Amino acid sequence: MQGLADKLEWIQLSIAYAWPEIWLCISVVLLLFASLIQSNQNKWIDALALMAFLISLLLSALQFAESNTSMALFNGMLRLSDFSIYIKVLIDLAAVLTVFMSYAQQEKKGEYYALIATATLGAHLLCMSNHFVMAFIALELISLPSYALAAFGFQKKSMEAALKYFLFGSVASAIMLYGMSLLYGITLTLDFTSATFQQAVLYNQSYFLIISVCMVLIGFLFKLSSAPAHPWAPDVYEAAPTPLVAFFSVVPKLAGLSILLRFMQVLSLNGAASIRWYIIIGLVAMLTLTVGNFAALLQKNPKRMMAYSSIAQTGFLLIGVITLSEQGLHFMLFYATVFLVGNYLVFWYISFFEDRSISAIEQYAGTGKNYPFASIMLLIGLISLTGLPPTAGFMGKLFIFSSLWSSYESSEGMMYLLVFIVGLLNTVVSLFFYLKIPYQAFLKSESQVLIIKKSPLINLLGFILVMVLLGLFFMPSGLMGWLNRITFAL
Amino acid sequence: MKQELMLSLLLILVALPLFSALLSQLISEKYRWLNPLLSGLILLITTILAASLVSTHWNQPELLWQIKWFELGAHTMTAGFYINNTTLVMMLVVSFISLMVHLFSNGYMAGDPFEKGYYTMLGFFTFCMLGLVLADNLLLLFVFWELVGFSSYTLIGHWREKLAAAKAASKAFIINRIADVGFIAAIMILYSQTSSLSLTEVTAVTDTFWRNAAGICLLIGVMGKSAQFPFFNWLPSAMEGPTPVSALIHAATMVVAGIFLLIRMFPLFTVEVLDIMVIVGCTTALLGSLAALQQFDIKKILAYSTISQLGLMVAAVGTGAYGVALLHLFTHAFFKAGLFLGAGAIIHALHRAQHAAHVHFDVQDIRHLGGLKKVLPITALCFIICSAALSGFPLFSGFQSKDAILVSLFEWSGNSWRLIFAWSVVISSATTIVYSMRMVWFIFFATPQKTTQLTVSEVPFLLRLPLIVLSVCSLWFVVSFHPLEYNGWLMEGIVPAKHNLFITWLSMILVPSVSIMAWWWFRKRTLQPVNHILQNGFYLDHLNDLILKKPGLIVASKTEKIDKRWIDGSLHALAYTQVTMAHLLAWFDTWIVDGTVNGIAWMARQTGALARSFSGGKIQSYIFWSVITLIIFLFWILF
Amino acid sequence: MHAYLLSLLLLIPLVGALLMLATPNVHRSLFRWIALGVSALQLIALVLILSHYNTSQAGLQLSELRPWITLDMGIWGILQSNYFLAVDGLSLPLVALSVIIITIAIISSWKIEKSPKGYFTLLLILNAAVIGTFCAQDFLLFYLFFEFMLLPMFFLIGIWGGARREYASIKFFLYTLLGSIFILIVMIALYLSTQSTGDAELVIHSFSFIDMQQSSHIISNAVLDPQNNVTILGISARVWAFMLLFIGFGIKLPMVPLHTWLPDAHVEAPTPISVLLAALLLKIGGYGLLRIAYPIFPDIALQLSWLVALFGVIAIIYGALAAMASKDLKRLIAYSSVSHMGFVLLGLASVTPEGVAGAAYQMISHGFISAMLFLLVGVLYDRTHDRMIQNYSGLSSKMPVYFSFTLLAFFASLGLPGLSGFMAELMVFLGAFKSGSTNYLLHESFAIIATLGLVLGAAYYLWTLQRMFFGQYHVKINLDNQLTDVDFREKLMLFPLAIFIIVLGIFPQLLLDYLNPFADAFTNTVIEGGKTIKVLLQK
Amino acid sequence: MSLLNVTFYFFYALVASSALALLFVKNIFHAALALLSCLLGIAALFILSMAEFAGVAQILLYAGGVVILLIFGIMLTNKSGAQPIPIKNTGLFGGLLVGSGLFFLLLFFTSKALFVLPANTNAGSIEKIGIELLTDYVLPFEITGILLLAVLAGAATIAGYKASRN
Amino acid sequence: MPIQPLYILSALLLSIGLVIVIVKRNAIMVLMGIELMLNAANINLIAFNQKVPMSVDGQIFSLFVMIIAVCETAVGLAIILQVYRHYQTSIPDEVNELKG
Repeated sequence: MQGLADKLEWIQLSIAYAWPEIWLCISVVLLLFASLIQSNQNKWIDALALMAFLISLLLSALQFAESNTSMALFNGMLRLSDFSIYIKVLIDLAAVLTVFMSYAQQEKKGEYYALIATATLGAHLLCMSNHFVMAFIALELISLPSYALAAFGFQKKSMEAALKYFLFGSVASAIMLYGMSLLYGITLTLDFTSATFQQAVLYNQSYFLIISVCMVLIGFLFKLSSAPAHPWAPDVYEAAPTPLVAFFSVVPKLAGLSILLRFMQVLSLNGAASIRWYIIIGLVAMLTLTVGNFAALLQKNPKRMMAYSSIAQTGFLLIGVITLSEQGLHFMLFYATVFLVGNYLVFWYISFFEDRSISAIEQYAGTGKNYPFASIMLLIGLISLTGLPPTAGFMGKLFIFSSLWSSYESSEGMMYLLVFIVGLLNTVVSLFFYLKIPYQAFLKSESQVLIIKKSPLINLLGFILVMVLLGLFFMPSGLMGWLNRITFAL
Repeated sequence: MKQELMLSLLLILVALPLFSALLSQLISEKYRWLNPLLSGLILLITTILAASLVSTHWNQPELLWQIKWFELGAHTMTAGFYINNTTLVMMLVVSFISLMVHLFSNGYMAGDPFEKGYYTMLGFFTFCMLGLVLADNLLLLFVFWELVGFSSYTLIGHWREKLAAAKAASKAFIINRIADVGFIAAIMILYSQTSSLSLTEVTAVTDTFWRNAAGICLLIGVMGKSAQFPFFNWLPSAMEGPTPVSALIHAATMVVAGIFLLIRMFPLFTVEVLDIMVIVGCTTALLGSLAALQQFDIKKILAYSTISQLGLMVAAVGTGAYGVALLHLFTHAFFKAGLFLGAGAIIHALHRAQHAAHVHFDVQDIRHLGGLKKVLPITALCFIICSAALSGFPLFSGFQSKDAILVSLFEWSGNSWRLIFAWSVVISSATTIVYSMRMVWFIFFATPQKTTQLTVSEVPFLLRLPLIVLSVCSLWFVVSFHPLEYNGWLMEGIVPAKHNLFITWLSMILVPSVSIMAWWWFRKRTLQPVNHILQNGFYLDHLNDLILKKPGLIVASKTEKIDKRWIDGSLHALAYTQVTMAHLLAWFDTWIVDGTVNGIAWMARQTGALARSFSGGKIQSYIFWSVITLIIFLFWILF
Repeated sequence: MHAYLLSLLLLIPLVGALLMLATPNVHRSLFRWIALGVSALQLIALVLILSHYNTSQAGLQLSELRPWITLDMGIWGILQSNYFLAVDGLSLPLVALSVIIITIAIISSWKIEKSPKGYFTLLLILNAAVIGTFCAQDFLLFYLFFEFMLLPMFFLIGIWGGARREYASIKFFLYTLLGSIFILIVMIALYLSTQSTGDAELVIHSFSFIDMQQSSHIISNAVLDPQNNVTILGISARVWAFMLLFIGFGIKLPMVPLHTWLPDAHVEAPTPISVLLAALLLKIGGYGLLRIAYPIFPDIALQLSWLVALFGVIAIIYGALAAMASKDLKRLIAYSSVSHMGFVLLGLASVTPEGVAGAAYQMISHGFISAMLFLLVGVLYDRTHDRMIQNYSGLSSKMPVYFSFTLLAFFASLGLPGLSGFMAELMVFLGAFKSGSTNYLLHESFAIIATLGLVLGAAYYLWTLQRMFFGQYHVKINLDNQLTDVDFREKLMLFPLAIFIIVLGIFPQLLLDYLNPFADAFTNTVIEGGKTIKVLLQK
Repeated sequence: MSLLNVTFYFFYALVASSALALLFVKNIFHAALALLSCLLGIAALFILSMAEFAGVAQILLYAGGVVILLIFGIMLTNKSGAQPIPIKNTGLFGGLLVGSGLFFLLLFFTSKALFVLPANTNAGSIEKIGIELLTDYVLPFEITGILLLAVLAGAATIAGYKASRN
Repeated sequence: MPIQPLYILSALLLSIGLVIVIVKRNAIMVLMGIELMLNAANINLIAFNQKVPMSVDGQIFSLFVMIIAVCETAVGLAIILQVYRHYQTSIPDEVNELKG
């Protein structure tokens, strides 16, 4: 019985630390209630959703301030560390931006926001989870609402996209689950950060372990939409409404990245593992980079192109996982932040142009003259994703490549050099397709008449995002100083 | 004090022609007629100054005055004046001939639309020539050397509408440029050996290989400028320019700059280089005079005669007696300028007559002329005096300098294989007499051909004055008072040459007899072309085109193609590979991913499914392909 | 007092650009005057800088050092990059050249109608980027400005260019980006293996060129440390780094195999842009080699000098031949620029004071000459929109003033003494030849073959002059009427350039006062650097 | 062989055969029934291996919930004409290839140590599951509640969405 | 019960589930395939749980899996219904509006 008392007391303690998650649950319920009494054109639901996500952002940010030690919550289910708090802040930021973007969403606004809140909750939990059960449930908590959200376009092709996403997602999670059960068989414990798990893995450096780990990885890579599990992304991105596409391209990726990172840290047993996992992740990263960049060359639809570009960006994020050194991860977080801002800026303006019935890349011809401010902002966003100097994208790429070079220098592994070169070549190739839209916008004269709709609010927010991008370039030490305080203890 | 005065005089002397050039540019259209007079006056002052400098400073010790021009690496390049007897002689020749030409062109060029440009470039040319003569270091000399080439380019191409003039001008400049590569090579060698370019130190090259190399390169540079054997085809075509220009540039000053350079750099040359110099000189002399025999255009005859006289001078320097070369240069300047101005006067007179009679035929072709003796008495007299000097009649300056050259050549050959060259010079001087007699006969004494229809009147006094002065200067007393003695005031200043009474007497007898024979020969003949090779100057032009121009153009178009096809092609291929790679991936996507790979056994039954499943959006094949990649990945790692 | 001058020079155009963006689009003529005002201010700043710079003292002057990024990278030490602007014998003349050329370019773009607001803003950004590249002494700052030039140039050619402008602008953009990726690799490798004067255990990775040049500042077991000669695929890492830098900057200074973007970019770019492209952007390639590649890898530079010289000579001959065969006047001038930049490579490779001073001199003189040449083509193109040589003949009688300017420009370009072209080429020849007998880097034959370039140059220039300006006046029927002579605005541009060309030809010491200290310092660093590293290797 | 082994292998065979049947059945209803029998067999196996609660939950949730849902789905989507359209296969070969590859992979590399059974396999009790659920696994438990709520609400909106004619 | 046969059964179920998902041309069948794969994992969990009789992690995990399976089926059916309404077919392969 004594154990029981400790456990209950531990739960009470950890509830105090789980406020952002609890608030999200409350907001899900609130939003569902709101969806019951909603009529069509009422803005108060947007305000409610915005308030919900802002408070959750506030709560997670507050958490960042006070504790810098990492502590296990709910009997080892979750681990609240600076790293996961930072990721949670990013996720909430993404959610807030998504709410801003979805002012155009007419039908079913209540359910729409409820599902987004659930997915955010799932992302919060995934990046903190220590335990297979928790990880699986958090993953499903993100995926299932996303399948439903993918269908929120309510046209023919969004249904098809939802079906694709659902089938692919459920198969991936089934395989991941099977992998987890195999790992349970090997280590007989579900808490993968515990000592018994690490002991068992240490003694079991066998092929079987590789198979089971790879099956588990399939689940995480599906969430990251990286190479082997990426085909779903272009179709879903093309069909789903743009705010959601932005949400899908960032939030599940960040959560998947953190769980993958945590899992890899465990498996590497800080250097003791005889299986060199970084080679597997390296190969995945290279495959992702190449597929993402080359496939994007031929795309006609901006959203589909952005799908492949976000796949390529995942490749760069995976590089952070390969280096696994403290500093490499700080740079990965920097790159993730820049990617988030850049991605949202570009999607922001793709939806801006979509409202003006400009959906294919050819139709962007001449927008440079008609919407000078918007196309310049879009241009800066795309430049940041390519990684040209005036924008923070360059700083991110510089850090990623220098961390690769340092790890190559310290460990002489040829894989680092290979990834270094593939990464660089892909930066050049990425220029080909990132410049497609500005090329049409500025260099071509317009083919069809463009309706001019002034929208100061959108431009204002776009301007803020651009300022963040430029600011991060000129003063990276501000953010990096903050990031450097993050520790990655398990 | 005397030095400062000397220095300031020198500065004024050099600056005056430049001042005249600027002046003629600045004079407004209204006072156009004032331009020639002013520039003539300025040139007169320069000549007086030069004469006074020569008289005061003759046989004085060398004067060297330098200022810092620029520093390069460890060495500072200087710019300044270096005066010795040779430079004084050259300075006098240049300013005097330039004065004569200015006076002559005053009348000759009256009414020419680009007269302003003409006088500017003439002034600029004289300035550069003086600068070249007085330069103290090789670099400054080279700068003026090229500027002289540039001004000859502009002057040859003076009549811009005549495309032939433009072609001749660019040919002249390019050939000079090819030779100047040799000059630059010499500068580079000397700089790297002695790390300084001032004329005094530059000859102190110790390494024999480099000394020879520098000598030969310098010789190539000179051969270009002074129209020696392989490079002389630009001079005859340079006759497209106005005649006074040919008189000044292509007779007296520019072409002799090369000889001056050889004299100035004489200590540098080793024996082998001097021998080569003689060989080159003699061949040019022989070829020049032979070609002159077959020409019909007065100016072309004079051009080829200049080439052969230049060959003589180069040979003279080669034999070691550079003083004799300077003497011949001195005398040749006067009578050749006289001949050219005479030809100019004839052309001018006939042009005026043609305008009056509205008859058109090529004035310069001697086959059309004849019997001008009666109509242009004074021009005829001067022309005959100068051509007598050219062919080396006794009592004329030509005899003394040519005799000196013959003596030095025979001294130099000393009954070895070198005798051939000595005798070749004798033959070339004989042919000189023949072609000058031919020219004089057919212009003045032969029965008039086409000139009968014209009423030709004597040229105005302003054109005749330089003629008279020049013909007076080609008499014997210019060299020394004793008609047979060539060691006059000039030779005393430089280096007195030896005597060989036998050769002097021999030539004394030979020259008049050969001229009478020629006179007799031409009395009955009318002119027909005899030998094509000589006629077209040994087809050097065509050879030049064949070896240099055509292959150059072919290679050039090849490089253009290389640029277009290879490099651009490879770049496009690179770009296409990227796009093809993308297509490949897309093809791979649509063909393999969507058409699920069926076993051959099943292929027949499944074709329906395969056809329908081409659609891009096939979900199951997505899942299939992800899992298959995972399995292949695991197989690859495990085995 | 002079601590802020260089930043001022950079800030003026950026402030001007912002001002330009702020002014509404309605009064179109205002933009030209703002741009002109900016360039006037820059000229004043330049005068101030020149007055503060004392030529006797070699090394960096007017330097401004402000910390920009200090990043704690955990076990890898601290990443330190600071906003470090300074000018020395090489940078100052290039900065002066840029300010002058930009003023002229602004005057020459007086008649741009197509959205002047965008045009002049991009021009001012380009202006700031170019000057920044020449002043930056910190590799990251240099790379920032280096890449910062790409986009404005891409849009300037792309939007305001000629017929095939998209192709040309994309080709330009990709070539230069590929080059800059190579430079990025070396930058990362370099900054991770150089430390500023931090003590042993706290390694401060620094980006500044000065630290990178001293071999004492190389971190002991870094990849680029000569002692533990790391080899990648068989070739030592340092050689890889030097070759990558050489190719990266070779693309910018068009080296022959990598030059095909230049003719297209020039043919399609509007006149003021091709003036900027030829006069300034090509110099950055040469400047990069002189500032980064040679001093930082002296041992490899000495080893591979013959290769650099070989590429130089090939560029000279190839450029001249290709120019001879081109039918379009602008293409001819573009190829002649390739040939002239070959001299820069040759002078640089000789690593003798004369050669290096000659290379720098050539960069400045080519700046003025090519600017004048492109302006002259612009004059013709503005009137008749046709650049084919065979469509004109006998222009000298119709446009005499234009003829005299072209005569001066053509002869300066083919190296007539008394004009700046010859002076630079002479120094390069003397340096290249002398290196055969002093530091045994280049064989004498390199210099001799290079002199061939002079002859070829004379050939194609005189041939063009002969075809276009001499002979009977006849122009293709429809072009005839607009052929008026040079107007005041064009004279205002051409006259100062002509003055500069003549003055630099007659009094080279004005420029050599700046270049000589740099050349001597450069040769010492490279030769001594090579020796110390050789000594290190023996140990 | 003890009675226990016999029942174990009986259900074992039942599950295997119904799974294979699922693969080859043509009619969608038969497929549903095969799935039902497979799930029930699995529930029995659970009970046999001392996981009674899991077995009961399996019967309730899977057999009761999921299969019923599937049958509803079949009826709603298959009503074209009287009898349901036959299920056709696509790319059978590829699927089989993948399945056998995976099967081979999973079997070939298993080490014996994985399958050793401890001596006393005394029965775990439902009471222990109850305690665990509300102490260690309290967070997943609550979160699953939220998941069910949100997801089912979402599913409802999608399913019930009628294109509002605006 | 002996773990070896149970493990083999779960591997078999997983493979069959995967084959069904890839091969079958009916969305509902694919759902069934997914159910099979999830059950395979459950079998594994329960089987391996026997090795540590004191702890019941495996069983609890399988409980959660079942709940998730229900949710998945619900969402899956909702989507398939909508697809059916739009495309009048539930054969996933004919649903190919999105290309490229």
